[in-house]
Amino acid sequence: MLKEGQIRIPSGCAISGIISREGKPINGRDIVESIRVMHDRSNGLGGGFAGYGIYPQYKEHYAFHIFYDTQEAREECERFIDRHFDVINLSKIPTKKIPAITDEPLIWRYFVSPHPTKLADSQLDESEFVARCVFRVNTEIEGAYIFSSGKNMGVFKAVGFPEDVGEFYRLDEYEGYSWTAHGRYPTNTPGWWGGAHPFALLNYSIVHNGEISSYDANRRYMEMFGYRCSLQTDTEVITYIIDYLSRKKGLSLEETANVIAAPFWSTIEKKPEEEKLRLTYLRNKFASLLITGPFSIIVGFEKGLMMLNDRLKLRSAVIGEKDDRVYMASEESAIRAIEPELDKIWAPKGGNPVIVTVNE
Amino acid sequence: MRYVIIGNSAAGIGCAEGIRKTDKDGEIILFSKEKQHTYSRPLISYWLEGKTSLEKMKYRPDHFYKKNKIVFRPSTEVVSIDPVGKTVRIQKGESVSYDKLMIASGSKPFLPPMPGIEKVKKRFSFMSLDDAVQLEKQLTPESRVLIVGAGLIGLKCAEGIRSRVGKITVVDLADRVLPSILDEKASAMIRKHLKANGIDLILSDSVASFTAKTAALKSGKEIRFDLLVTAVGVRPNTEQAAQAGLAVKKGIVTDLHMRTSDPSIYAAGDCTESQDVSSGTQRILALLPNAYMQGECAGINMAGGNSVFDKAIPMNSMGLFGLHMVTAGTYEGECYRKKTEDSYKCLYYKENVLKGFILIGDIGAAGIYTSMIREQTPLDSVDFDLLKKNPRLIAFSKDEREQKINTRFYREPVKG
Amino acid sequence: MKRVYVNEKWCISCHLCEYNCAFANSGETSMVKALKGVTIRPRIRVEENDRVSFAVACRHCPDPICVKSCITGALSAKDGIISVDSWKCVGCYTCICACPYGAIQPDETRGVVQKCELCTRNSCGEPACVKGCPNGAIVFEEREKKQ
Amino acid sequence: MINYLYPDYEIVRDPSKCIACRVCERQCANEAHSFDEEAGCMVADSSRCVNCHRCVSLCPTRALKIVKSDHTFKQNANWTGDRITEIYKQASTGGVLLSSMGNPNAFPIYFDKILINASQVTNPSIDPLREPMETKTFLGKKTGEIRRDEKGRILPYTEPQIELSVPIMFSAMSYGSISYNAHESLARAAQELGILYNTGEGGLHEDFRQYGANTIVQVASGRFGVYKDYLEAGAAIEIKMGQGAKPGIGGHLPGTKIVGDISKTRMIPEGSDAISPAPHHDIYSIEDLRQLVFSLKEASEYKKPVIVKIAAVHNVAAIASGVARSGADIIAIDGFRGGTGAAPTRIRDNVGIPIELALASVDSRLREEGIRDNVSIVVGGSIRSSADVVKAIALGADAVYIATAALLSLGCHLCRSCQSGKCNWGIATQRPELVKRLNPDIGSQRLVNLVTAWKHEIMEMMGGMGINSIEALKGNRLMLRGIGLNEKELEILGIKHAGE
Repeated sequence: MLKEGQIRIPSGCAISGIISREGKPINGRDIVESIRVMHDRSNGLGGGFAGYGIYPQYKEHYAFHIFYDTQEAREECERFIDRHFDVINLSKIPTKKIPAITDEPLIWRYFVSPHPTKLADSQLDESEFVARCVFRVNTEIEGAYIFSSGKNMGVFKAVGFPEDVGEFYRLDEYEGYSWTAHGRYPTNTPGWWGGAHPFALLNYSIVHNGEISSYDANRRYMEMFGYRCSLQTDTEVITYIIDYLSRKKGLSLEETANVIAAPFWSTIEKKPEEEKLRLTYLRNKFASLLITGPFSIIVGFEKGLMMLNDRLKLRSAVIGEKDDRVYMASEESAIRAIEPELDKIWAPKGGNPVIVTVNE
Repeated sequence: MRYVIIGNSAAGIGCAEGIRKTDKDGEIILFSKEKQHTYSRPLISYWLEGKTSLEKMKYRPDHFYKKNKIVFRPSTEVVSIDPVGKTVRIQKGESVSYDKLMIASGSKPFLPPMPGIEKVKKRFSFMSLDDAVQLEKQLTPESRVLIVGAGLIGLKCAEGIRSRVGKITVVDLADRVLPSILDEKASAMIRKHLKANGIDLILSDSVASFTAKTAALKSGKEIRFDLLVTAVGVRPNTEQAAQAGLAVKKGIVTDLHMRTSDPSIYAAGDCTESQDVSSGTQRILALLPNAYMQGECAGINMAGGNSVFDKAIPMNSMGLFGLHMVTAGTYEGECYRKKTEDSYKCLYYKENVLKGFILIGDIGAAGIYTSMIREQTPLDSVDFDLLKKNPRLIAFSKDEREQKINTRFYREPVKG
Repeated sequence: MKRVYVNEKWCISCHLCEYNCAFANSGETSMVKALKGVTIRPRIRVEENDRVSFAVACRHCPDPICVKSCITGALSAKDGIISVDSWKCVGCYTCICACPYGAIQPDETRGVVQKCELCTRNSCGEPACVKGCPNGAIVFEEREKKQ
Repeated sequence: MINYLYPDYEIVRDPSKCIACRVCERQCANEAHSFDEEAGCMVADSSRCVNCHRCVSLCPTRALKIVKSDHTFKQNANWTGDRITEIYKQASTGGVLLSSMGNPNAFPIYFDKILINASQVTNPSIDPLREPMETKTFLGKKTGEIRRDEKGRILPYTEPQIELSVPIMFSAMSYGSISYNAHESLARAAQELGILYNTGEGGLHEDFRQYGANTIVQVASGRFGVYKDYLEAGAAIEIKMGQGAKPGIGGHLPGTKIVGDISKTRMIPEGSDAISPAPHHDIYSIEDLRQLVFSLKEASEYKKPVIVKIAAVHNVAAIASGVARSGADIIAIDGFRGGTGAAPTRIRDNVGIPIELALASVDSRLREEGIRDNVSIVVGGSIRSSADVVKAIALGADAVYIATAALLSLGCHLCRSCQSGKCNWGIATQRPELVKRLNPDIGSQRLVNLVTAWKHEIMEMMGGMGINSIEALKGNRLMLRGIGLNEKELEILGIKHAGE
C-alpha cells in the first residue's frame, strides 16, 4: 500500500483548540480531554497535538521534532543538522509505552539555531533558511522526517487515537498558552506517523478537518514557490499557503483568510468601493490559492489561533468562550467536555476567520 | 344630445357608428323609409341569383340597433325638416326634435319620359329590396325580360336573373356598356362576355314607345317582352334638404366634415356631392364605401369629434358572370394599357400621379393602385414601370415600404 | 396589442411563410397532404426583386378601409383582428380594390375573399408565417408601448 | 477534358414528400437544386452540393437528405479515395489544395481520453442551483509585489486585466473572412454574456465600436486596420503570431472580397489583395516580439492587456516561456484542429500539435520556471463542449477561445467550403443576399444560448467535483484521469490514469 506522499488520501477528522488570551499556562491534559470526546470522528489511524509556549526555556531556538525510521537515518540527519545549525540541546522525546500505540519510530527533539556562517552564505532570511533545511531533510534523507520546526512550540503526533497519542507523549507534563489537537479518519492509509496531524512548518501548525477540492490547483501553484508537497495532504498544502501568504507575502491573517476563503463575487459586489477593490485584488492576485471544498481549520501561530471554515461551511466548527479562554472545536461536546459553563458559544460563518491572539 | 339620422343604409349606419365612436350615450333616432333591418342594397342582384339570402344581406347583425342604443324607426319617412326649430316631421304628422341631424336619404331611380310606359304592367325599377322582391315574384323560366340601361344596375340585374328567365335584352342609348366606369376597349370586352353569357345587347338605341308587351326602338326594331326593368339612372333624394333651405346643387352640398350649409345638419351618401380627389371636381359618388365613410366622418363630427373625409374617389368592384372588374378614379391623362385574352389593364396617369385604372380579370392587389390615387402618390417616388406590370409594394421607396409593413400602422405621408 | 411586422432586412426570400400559411389554413395535419400537387393560395405573399424581398399580409389596420368598404358587412374588426365572414361574403372584391397593401385575396374556389386572420381561426395557435420564418423577418410582437 | 471527380455527396429527395415549394432552389447558392418545368418536379445536381444542409434544414416537409456517395474506388488502405481524388484535383489544376475549418483527420483527441472526477462521501458535491457557483475569471498578469499605503492598507493595483463572466471567449475571426452579421452576432453576444470577442485581422468596423469593452483587437502580420484609435477601441490587444490551422502560413483575402466596408475597415484600397505575411516582418525573434508588445502598450498607455497568440507547434513550451517573459499579459495557444476561412490543405492537416498536449506542457513549463503568474493562458483549437472547457482549465488554462463552436451555433454545418465565399448560412460570405440570412438578433441569441448552456454544464461539473469557484479548477489536474493513454501521454498531460 502507498503511504502519504505516494498517494493522496482523503480523510475526515476531528479538531480542537484552546487558547488563553491572558497567555496563562494550559495543561496539555485539557486538550487531550477535549479531543477524546470526538473519538468517533477518528479511526485510530492518526492523532496529534500542537502546543505553543511549551518550551519557554528554549524560546529563542527552533525546536525540531523528528521521526527516524532507523539509526542510520538519525545519524545522517544529525550530520546534516550539525552542518547547518548550532545544536543547543538534544534528546529523545519522553514517551510512555502503552498498548494502544505501537510501532513507534525513533522520536527525537533538537533545540537549534542556524549556523551563523551558513545562514550568511545562504543570503536567506533566517526563517527561510530553516524552512529550506526542513524541506531538504524531509525530501532527501530517507527515513528522517522533521514534523515540528517552530520556536517555543511543538507538535506531537502518532498513529493511534488522539487521546492515546496524548497519553503516549505525556502531554500532562507540558503547559502552554495554546493547544490544538487532531483526530484523523483517513479512508485509506497504512498509518504513517509522519502522516498524522497537526502539520507544521516553522511556527505555523494546522489541524484541519475536510477534504479540499482545490487541492491540486493549490498544490501546483505552491510548488512554483519551492514548497514541495511531499505528503499530498490538504493540511500540508494549507500550511504552506498560510506560510507563503503570511510569512512571505506579508498578509495579515485576515487578509490570508480573504484569499483562501475569499468571499463570493456577489458578496464582494455589495461591499463599499474601497473594500470591494481590496477584496477583488486579493482574490484575483492569489486566485490559485482559493480553497474550495469542505474544510474547518485551526491555524496555530505564535501568540494566536485562527479558526476558519470554507465559504459554504461544509464542515462543523464551533467556538466557545469562558473568561480569558477561547475554545475551538469540530463539535460543541469537545468544548463542554473541558468547560461546561461557557460565557458564550457560537458557530462562525463560512469564510469568516476567527482570530484569537494572546494579549501582549 | 339627440341625433336624428334619416336613412338606414351605409351612410346612415356609418353615421351611427361614427357617433358611437365618440359619444357612447347620446340618443340616436334612425328613420328608415323601408321596413327592413339595415341591408346591403347592392346585394339585391346576388339575392336574385341565389348567392345570398335575406339573412345574409343584413348589413349589420340583428343586435346592431340594440347594441348601439339606436331607436330604430322603420317604415317611417321624414317628410320635412325645420332647421330653425330643429325638428323633422314624419309622415303621420309627428315632429321629432334634433340637436344634430344626418340626411342620408340616398337616391331614387330616374325615369326619363318614355311614351306608353304606363301601359306596361310588369314594370320594375331595381334599387331596393322591395323592387327585387316584386321582380322575383314575376320571374318564370319563360320570361322575356327587357332591361333599359346597360349601367351597373341594369347589368347586375341581368346577371341576377339570367338563370331564372328565358331571354334578356338590354337596351342602352350609349354606344357601350358601363360607360361611366369603363373605357371603350374594356366595354367591348365586357360586351363580348355578356353576349357569351346569353345577354342580348342593343346599344346606341333607345325605346321610342311602349305597348303592354312590346317596345319600339328608335332604330325601328321591336322587342317583345314580359317584364320590363328600368335602370336608366338615379337621382339623389334632395327634396327635403332643398325645402329646408340647405345648399343643394346636383346633390346636397357639404364641406369636408360632411356638414351642410346648416351647422347642425350633416349629409352623407348618395344624396350628396363629394370632392373627387382623382378629378378634383364636385360630383355625386353613389358608392357604398364612399357612403359609409362619409357617414362615419359625419357621425364623428356630429358627436363633437374632428374628422375630415377628403379621400373620396370613384371606386367600383363588380363581377359579371364570373368576370371581375375593378375600377377607380378618373380616366384622364396618359394611359398604360395591357390586354390579354382574359384580362385587361389600363392605368391613367397625369401630372406625376395615378388618376385612375381599369382592371378586368386579374384584379389581385388592386387596392395598391387605389391607394395611390387616393393618396396622390407622386409617381417619381415609386418604380412606376414595375407598378405598371403589377401592383406591388416593392415599387415604393424603402422608407415607404418600412412605413407600410414594419411600423405600428401606416401613417399617411404629410403633403404640402 | 401584438401585431405582425415584417422587416425586409431579414427576409431571405425563401417563401416558407407562404407555404406555412397555406398549410395552416388547409385544415390538413400534414403539409405534404395539404400542399402536394396544388397551387397554393396563401394569405401572405412575398414580394421580391433581385435585391429586396419581404412578405405582405394584412396589417390589421386600426382604421380599416376594407371593413368600411365592405358592402355586405362580412369584414369586421374585433379585438384588433380583421376577419372575414365567408358566409356573408359574396365575392364582390370591393375590399381588394380598397386595401392599400394588397393583402386581401380572392378565394376563387369558394367565390369569397380570404385574408390573414393571424391564425386565430385555425389550429396553429400563433401566426404560422411568424413561427416558420427562419430568419426572424416576420415577427409577432407588441410595439404599441414603444410608440 | 475528362472530369475525374464523382460527387462526394448525393442529394436524396423523397418525391412522395416534396411539394415543389422550391425553397431548396432559392436557398442554394451553389445552384444544386432546380425546378424542372417540363417534368413538374424538383431536380438536383449533386456535383454542386457542398453538403451544407441549408436545403435540408429549410425543407418544410423534410423531403431532403444528403448522403455520402457510395461510389467508390477499389479498396485500398493506402491509396484511399481522398488521396486519389486529391491527386486528380491537383493533376487537373496544378494548384495547392485549399480547404477550410479545422483538421478533420483521425488524430487522437485527448479531450476524449480524459475523464473528470466527482465527489463521493468524503467530500460533498455542490448543487449549483442552491449554492453560489462562480465562473468569473480575470485574465492578465498576477505579478507585482503587494503595496501598502502609510496606514498599511493594501493598494489594489493590478496590471490591466480582462474580466470574464465565464472563461470562454470568441476567437479571432476577421470581418472579411466572416460576414458583418456574423461579427455583429458575436459582438452582441459577447456584450450580453460579459465575455469578449476578437476582431481578427480585419480591423474594427465603425458600427462595432460600441462593443469595445467586449472586444479584443488583433494586430497581425498584415497590420490591416491598425491605428491608435483601433488599439484603444477594445478591451485588449492581441498580437497574432500564428494560427493553429496553418502554423507558419500567412493569409490571403482575395481582392474580389476587398469591397466596400471591408476595404474601409481594413484600410486598404478596394480590390487589392489583403496579404498577411507568414511572419511579422518586424519580428524575427523573441526580442523583437518584446518590442512590439511594448510598442502596443505604449500606444495604449499600458491600459490594455496584450495577448500573444501562437500556434501549438513542437516546441510550444519553450516559445511560451519566451512569450511569458516578453511583457505579454496573456498567451493564447491555438491547437492544430483550429478552424480557418482558408488554408492549404496539407498545412491544415499535417502541421502543429494537439492543444491538450500543448497546454499541459506550457502550463507545466511555466510553473517549473515559476513564471505562470506572468501570463494567463487561453487555449483554442477545437474546444467542442463544456467538458472540453473544464478539462482545459483543469489542465491549466485560464480561459478558452471558441470559434468553430460559435460558428456552428450560428448555423455553420462544417461543410468546409468557406473559401468559396458562397456560405449558404450567411457566415463566411460577403454576398449581401447570403449575409442577410444571418439575422444577428437570432445569431446573437443562439451564441448566448450556447455559452449559457455551457456555463450551466461547467457549473454542474464543478459542483460535482465539490468546486464552487472556477479558479480552484485551474490547473487542478488531480480532477482528471486519462483513459487509454500511454505513460508518455499521461506524463505530458500531467495526469494519472483512470483507476490510479
